[in-house]
Amino acid sequence: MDHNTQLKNKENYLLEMIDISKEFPGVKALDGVQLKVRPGTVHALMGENGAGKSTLMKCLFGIYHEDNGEIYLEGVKVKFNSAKQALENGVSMVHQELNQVRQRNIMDNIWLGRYPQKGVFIDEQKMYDDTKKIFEDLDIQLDPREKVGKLTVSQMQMVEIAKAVSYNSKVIVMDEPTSSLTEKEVNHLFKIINALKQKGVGLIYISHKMEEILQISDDVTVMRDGKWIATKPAKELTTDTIISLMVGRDLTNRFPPMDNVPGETILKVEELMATYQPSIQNVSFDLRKGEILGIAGLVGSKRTDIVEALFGIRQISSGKIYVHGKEVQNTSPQKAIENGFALVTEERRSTGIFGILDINFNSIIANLDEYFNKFGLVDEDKCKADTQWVIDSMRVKTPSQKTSISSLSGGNQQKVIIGRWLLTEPEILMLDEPTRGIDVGAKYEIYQLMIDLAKKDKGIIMISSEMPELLGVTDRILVMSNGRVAGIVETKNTTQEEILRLSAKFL
Amino acid sequence: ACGAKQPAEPAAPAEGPAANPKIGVTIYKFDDNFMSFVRRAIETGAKDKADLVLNDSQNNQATQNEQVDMMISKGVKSLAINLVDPQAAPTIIEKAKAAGLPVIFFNKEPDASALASYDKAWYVGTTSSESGVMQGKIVADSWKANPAWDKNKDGKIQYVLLKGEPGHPDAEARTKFVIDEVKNAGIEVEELELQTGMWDSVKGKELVDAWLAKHGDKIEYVIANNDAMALGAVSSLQANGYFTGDKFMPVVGVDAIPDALEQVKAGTMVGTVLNDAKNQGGATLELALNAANGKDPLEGTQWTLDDKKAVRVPYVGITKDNLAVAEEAYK
Amino acid sequence: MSSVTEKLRNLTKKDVTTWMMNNAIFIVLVVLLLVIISISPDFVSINNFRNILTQASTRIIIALGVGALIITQGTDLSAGRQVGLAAVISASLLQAPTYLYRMYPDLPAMPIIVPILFAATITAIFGLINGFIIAKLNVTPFITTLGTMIIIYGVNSIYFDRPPYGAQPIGGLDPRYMKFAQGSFNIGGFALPYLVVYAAIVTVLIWVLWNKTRIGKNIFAVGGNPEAAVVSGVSLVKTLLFVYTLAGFLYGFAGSLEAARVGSATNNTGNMYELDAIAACVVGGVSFSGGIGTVQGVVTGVLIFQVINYGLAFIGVNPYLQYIIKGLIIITAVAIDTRKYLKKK
Amino acid sequence: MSSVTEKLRNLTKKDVTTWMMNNAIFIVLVVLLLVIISISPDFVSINNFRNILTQASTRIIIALGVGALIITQGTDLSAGRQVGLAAVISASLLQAPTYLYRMYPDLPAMPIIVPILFAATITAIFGLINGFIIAKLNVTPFITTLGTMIIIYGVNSIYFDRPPYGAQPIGGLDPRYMKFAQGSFNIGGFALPYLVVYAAIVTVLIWVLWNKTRIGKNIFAVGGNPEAAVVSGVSLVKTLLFVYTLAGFLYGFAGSLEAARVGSATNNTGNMYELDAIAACVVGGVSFSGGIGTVQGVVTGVLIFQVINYGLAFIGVNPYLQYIIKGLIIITAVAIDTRKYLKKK
Ligand SMILES: Nc1ncnc2c1ncn2[C@@H]1O[C@H](COP(=O)(O)OP(=O)(O)OP(=O)(O)O)[C@@H](O)[C@H]1O
Ligand SMILES: Nc1ncnc2c1ncn2[C@@H]1O[C@H](COP(=O)(O)OP(=O)(O)OP(=O)(O)O)[C@@H](O)[C@H]1O
Ligand SMILES: OC[C@H]1O[C@@H](O)[C@H](O)[C@@H](O)[C@H]1O
Ligand SMILES: [Mg+2]
Ligand SMILES: [Mg+2]
Repeated sequence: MDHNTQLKNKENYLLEMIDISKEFPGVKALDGVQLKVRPGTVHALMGENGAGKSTLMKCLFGIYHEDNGEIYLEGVKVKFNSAKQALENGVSMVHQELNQVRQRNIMDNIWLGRYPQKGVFIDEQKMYDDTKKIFEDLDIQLDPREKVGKLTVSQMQMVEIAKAVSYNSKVIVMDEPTSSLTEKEVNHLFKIINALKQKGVGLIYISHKMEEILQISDDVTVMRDGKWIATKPAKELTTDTIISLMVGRDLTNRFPPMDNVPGETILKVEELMATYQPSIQNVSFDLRKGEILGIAGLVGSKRTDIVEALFGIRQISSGKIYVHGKEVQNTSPQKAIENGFALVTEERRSTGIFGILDINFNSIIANLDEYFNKFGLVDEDKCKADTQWVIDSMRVKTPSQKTSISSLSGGNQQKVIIGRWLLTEPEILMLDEPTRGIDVGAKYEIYQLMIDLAKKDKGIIMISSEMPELLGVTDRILVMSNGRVAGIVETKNTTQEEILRLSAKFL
Repeated sequence: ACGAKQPAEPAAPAEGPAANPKIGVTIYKFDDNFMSFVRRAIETGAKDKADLVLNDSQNNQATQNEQVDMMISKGVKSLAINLVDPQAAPTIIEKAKAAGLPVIFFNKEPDASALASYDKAWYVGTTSSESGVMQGKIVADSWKANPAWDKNKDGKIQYVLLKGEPGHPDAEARTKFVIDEVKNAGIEVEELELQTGMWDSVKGKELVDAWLAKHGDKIEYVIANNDAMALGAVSSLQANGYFTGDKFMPVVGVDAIPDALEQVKAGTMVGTVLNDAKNQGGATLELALNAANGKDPLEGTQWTLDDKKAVRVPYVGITKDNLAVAEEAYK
Repeated sequence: MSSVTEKLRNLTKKDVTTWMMNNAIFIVLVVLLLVIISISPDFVSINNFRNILTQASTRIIIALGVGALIITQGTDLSAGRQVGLAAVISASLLQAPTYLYRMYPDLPAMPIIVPILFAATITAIFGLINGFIIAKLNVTPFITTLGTMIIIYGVNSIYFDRPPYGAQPIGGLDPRYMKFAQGSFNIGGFALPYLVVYAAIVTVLIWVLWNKTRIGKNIFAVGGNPEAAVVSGVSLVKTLLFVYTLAGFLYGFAGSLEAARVGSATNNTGNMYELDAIAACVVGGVSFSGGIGTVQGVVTGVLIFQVINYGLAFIGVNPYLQYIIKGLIIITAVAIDTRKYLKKK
Repeated sequence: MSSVTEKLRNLTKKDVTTWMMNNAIFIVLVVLLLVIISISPDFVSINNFRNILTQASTRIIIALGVGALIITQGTDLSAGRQVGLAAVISASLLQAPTYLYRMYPDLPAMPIIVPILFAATITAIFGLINGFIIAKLNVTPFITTLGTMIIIYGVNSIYFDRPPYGAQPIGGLDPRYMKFAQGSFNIGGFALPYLVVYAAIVTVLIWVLWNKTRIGKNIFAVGGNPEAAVVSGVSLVKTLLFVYTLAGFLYGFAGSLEAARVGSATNNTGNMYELDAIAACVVGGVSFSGGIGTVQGVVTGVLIFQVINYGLAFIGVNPYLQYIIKGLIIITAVAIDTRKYLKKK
């Protein structure tokens, strides 16, 4: 390093992003943001949904070109024009949205863009061996020849992490790497991160899981509305101070008060059995008016299959569903909706959003019955009003109703989807990992909406992998283990340990 | 009902290129082998005498109708129309009539009643069935002259026939009349196969591949609705060892395109039928030009009209004996 | 007034660019017209204008059928053959009683709407079959309609090519039927062709369908994300069945018009019309990836093609050269139009 | 031995079903053959077998070109016209010196590989242009290749249709050239056509390319998830340019073979071949949504089409009926094949 860069780089930052600005049509996504990462540290990047975290990282990685600002890597000014350049210069990234070629196998994905060759041919053996070795180092038990499409979401995410690590980069960006990981895998990831720190790697870590941030980060940068707010050592911060920096106000409680009162039974499920196994077996439970029922379990315990079966997406071979004591046949989502059900699915991209369509369309689509006059023609005003309700009540950050949903930040997309189902005023609202990728402020709002709905005598089912959330906003928790109900516990009287114990009951 | 001058104007003084009348021409399909020669003959005839507005109807009658509308709008003085679909003549005549324009149909013959319905409509062409008849004559004559071709000695011709596009007037007429003519000559026939090769060499070749595999030397004659398919057949036969030693198969086509003439010369085709492009094109232009200039269509030409207001240019059957006649057509 | 000028003054260059980007395809159409006019000033005539609109009419009807199913991520190679089938059916049932070579010599004259509706019903049934194979048997639209394309051609040919007259173009159409397609309203000396009126009516109806009705929303939902649509309670099967059936009906109507417009029909009528229709849709901004498309776009797409065809022939470009120019224009038009979707980096 | 029988005994019904599902398309082919043979037992002959393989040869080469670009979510409507262009170029440069109606009367005889390579280079350049428009100007493959399809046809027609002989099939080919396509190796009395050998070589090379090389893997990645490919440092542009250029080259080679195989070429040679090629790919399991496809599948797809065409003609089915049967078989084959992708929920 020459004298000049020495001077500029007094504190020996590994990466400096200075005064970065970026505008999209109608949105100033980044406005003079800065980020400075020291080698051998984890730098948490925090902010509400739509604050600009992913955009900032995409500017670093050459996917977007910033309108303004400078980037220094080890004191040298850089400007990557493509991901390829970023990767070649020691920056790798775990993307927020899974970016994998699902039709291909694991090792094809890991070495994509840098296949080892022997002459003109691909050196498959080397690919295999190297993948094996990386997996061993990282303690991942997967066959490199397995097709990626066959993996569970969490396994895919681990593969993505392994891939990012395998570049031996100086800077590794992780944009919500744990959104689909189990506790065990998260701990595993932290071990990997610590090892990387020892090697002097700088990690940029984006997550909405507060507990993680304080556990592993050294520095924290907070952004709000595309602006840099603060950068502080993690030691000096508490969850609450981070939240108030992010939200711009104090948010003392993570969960709103549970003032809903469960009443009589609204939904009764008896011995539900899925046609295509492995899946759910003999699932029985009931749900009361005004009740929030959590579903807990390990990944792969078939929690999702329960709501899919109830919603007519998954075929059932036997079992009965009663709503208000009357048996219903939910053979298709349409029937389920008619019978008062709603489902916020787990995979936003594939089964949630209509990417190219606008917020207005995305808001009203499940509630079409409401928008047609006696001539069968659409009532645009009502559509607009309801969409506005979604935007306002969910605090969706968007320039207008006509914005296509795919240009919203991930968290804001999720809010629109939840809003969509709230519009249908369901009797029974089912949410599958509804707060995945959602910031603390918005989580609070979603919890509040759930409770409000419960107070209107609706029944709510929430699948979640986040223990605090399950314990914080449910009345009872159904624990799944290997496709079967391991038990149903009263939230007030249970503990994390009991739930974990039940989760393992049928393994 | 449009911008064109209603009454046919008195003959324009035919001096200087500026005074050349515009003549609208449509060709049913520009890249049709045969029609490309007709087109050339028209273009040659028009030199210094007329401004041609040439159109490719792309084998679509709707497209052709649209082109006629366009040409009328553009102010042509007469129309020369190579119909895609002969039944569509009344519609074209309606359009011409409304604009007061004379129309010469050529190569594809409209109904006599359609021609009769408009005093300024004429036809230049052949008699569609004639090509089939002439092809039949070649088949019958050659069969009689070569008793050895009756391989199974049953006195019948076991033939396979490559048909053009189904529904195409030429294909239908040729398929029917070639066989009728052979029968008229007192020869018994047996159809081994009849399939459509869509005027296409590749399809012709592949059909004959299959037929040879199926029937082998049971086939005694290959009849094709046009030369392109006949050439495909020859190619297949060659690949199957024909035309070497004493392995032989008679093949006939229609059109007398140069490549076919070469085959006739080489003995790999028995014959073909010349569609006289030069004269069809020449006559079409002469009539259209006269009509455009408000003269009698036949004025100063060698042609005569038959009772259907048609000028008939004869087909000529071509075998080794009269190859020169066909070769002349390409000079 | 002053506010308008003020607004104009406030227009930044960026606004203008954005406006131009969003309306690229209309601009292309205008530029195309200007170029043609500058080469051949007598192109500017009521007559040419009417010709182009009339010629575009049946094509617009077909393209609007195809458009909706492209929006659902579909395609329809059988469109042209369906047009042909309907043309042959209608023509065969509507030959003038005085005509000598009738397919059904003893068929009494019917109200012309009867055979036309009959033909459209037949093609609607073929459309329904397409929809069924796609929605229920999960065969891709490309293969399904490739299959039905050749099947329908076979069926049509068998119907068409039979005794007594064999494969003969079906002509001698009933004058009422001819008038139905070739006639025009006389409005103060201006002749407004019926065909243009039919196309206008169909355009308005389809616009309402796409934009103002429930099925319209469903079509866009299914095209935008089929899985999400199902989860949102939209029936994929019903939507697809509807879209393909309606398309079949429109092809059928267009086919009946086509026969009467041309004055005859053969089993080859309509051949390759699907390619024109699909291309017009795509040029008009309908996206193969589904969920995107407007009626205005489709109509503009058809008009662009028609202006190219008519205009190039009008200025008297050599037909082969016309192909080259036409290809270049199509690519250029779409390349310009595509700018608006390009993600800013 | 006993272990085999044991294994067989252990095969559950499910295993068999799974195996059948995964190999549905080969099973369709076999069933098809069995049906044809049961109708016409003399179908079983070396001759028929050779004919089918020979006829499939050029089509396989074309389909392998198209296949790769469908894997990248592309399509190529210009394929057939490129075949035609190469056929005309090669034929025009390889007419026998003794032939009367030569396009270039004074052209000396060349080593036949020169014009063939020249023709393939020209089509490779057109392929490159396709790739450039798609990758750089972001025009959809459908519109791009629709445009170049008509452009290439126009270019070819202008080249083809000119004095002195006009739009004449280019015949009288050099015997060496004819032999190049029509000849065969004699292996112990069995004639193995050169064409089959060429197709086999191309198949092997393409197999290696798709499965064993970097560019091959990139093709699948770009098709499977373009965004993932880009963020992993794969160049979309380079991959697409390569795929379309290679396709052009293959079409060119096939076109030169086609002219010599048939013995002549016109500007209409190759017309609509793209439809056959695309259909064969899709029947063979290549997916329009990208990222999926195998060389075996493509070859099987072509063979299925060829067996249908040849077989139906061989049994002597009425041509119109052939269309119907062919359409039904295509849809059925794909409907069966699609079962394996259906998610069971
Ligand atoms: N391609 C794009 N086009 C238009 N707007 C965009 C685009 N990408 C991002 N934005 C906008 O930029 C802003 C920042 O988005 P970004 O994805 O960076 O947020 P984030 O902080 O990562 O949020 P989350 O926590 O929800 O992932 C948002 O308002 C978003 O709508
Ligand atoms: N054994 C497996 N093989 C393949 N995919 C699996 C397997 N187990 C789970 N998955 C996939 O992982 C995802 C979640 O699994 P599943 O639905 O079985 O469990 P879950 O407990 O409901 O998960 P979640 O907590 O994420 O809702 C689904 O997409 C499922 O298809
Ligand atoms: O329509 C096309 C056909 O037209 C015929 O008149 C000609 O003889 C055939 O060779 C073929 O060109
Ligand atoms: Mg983000
Ligand atoms: Mg005999």
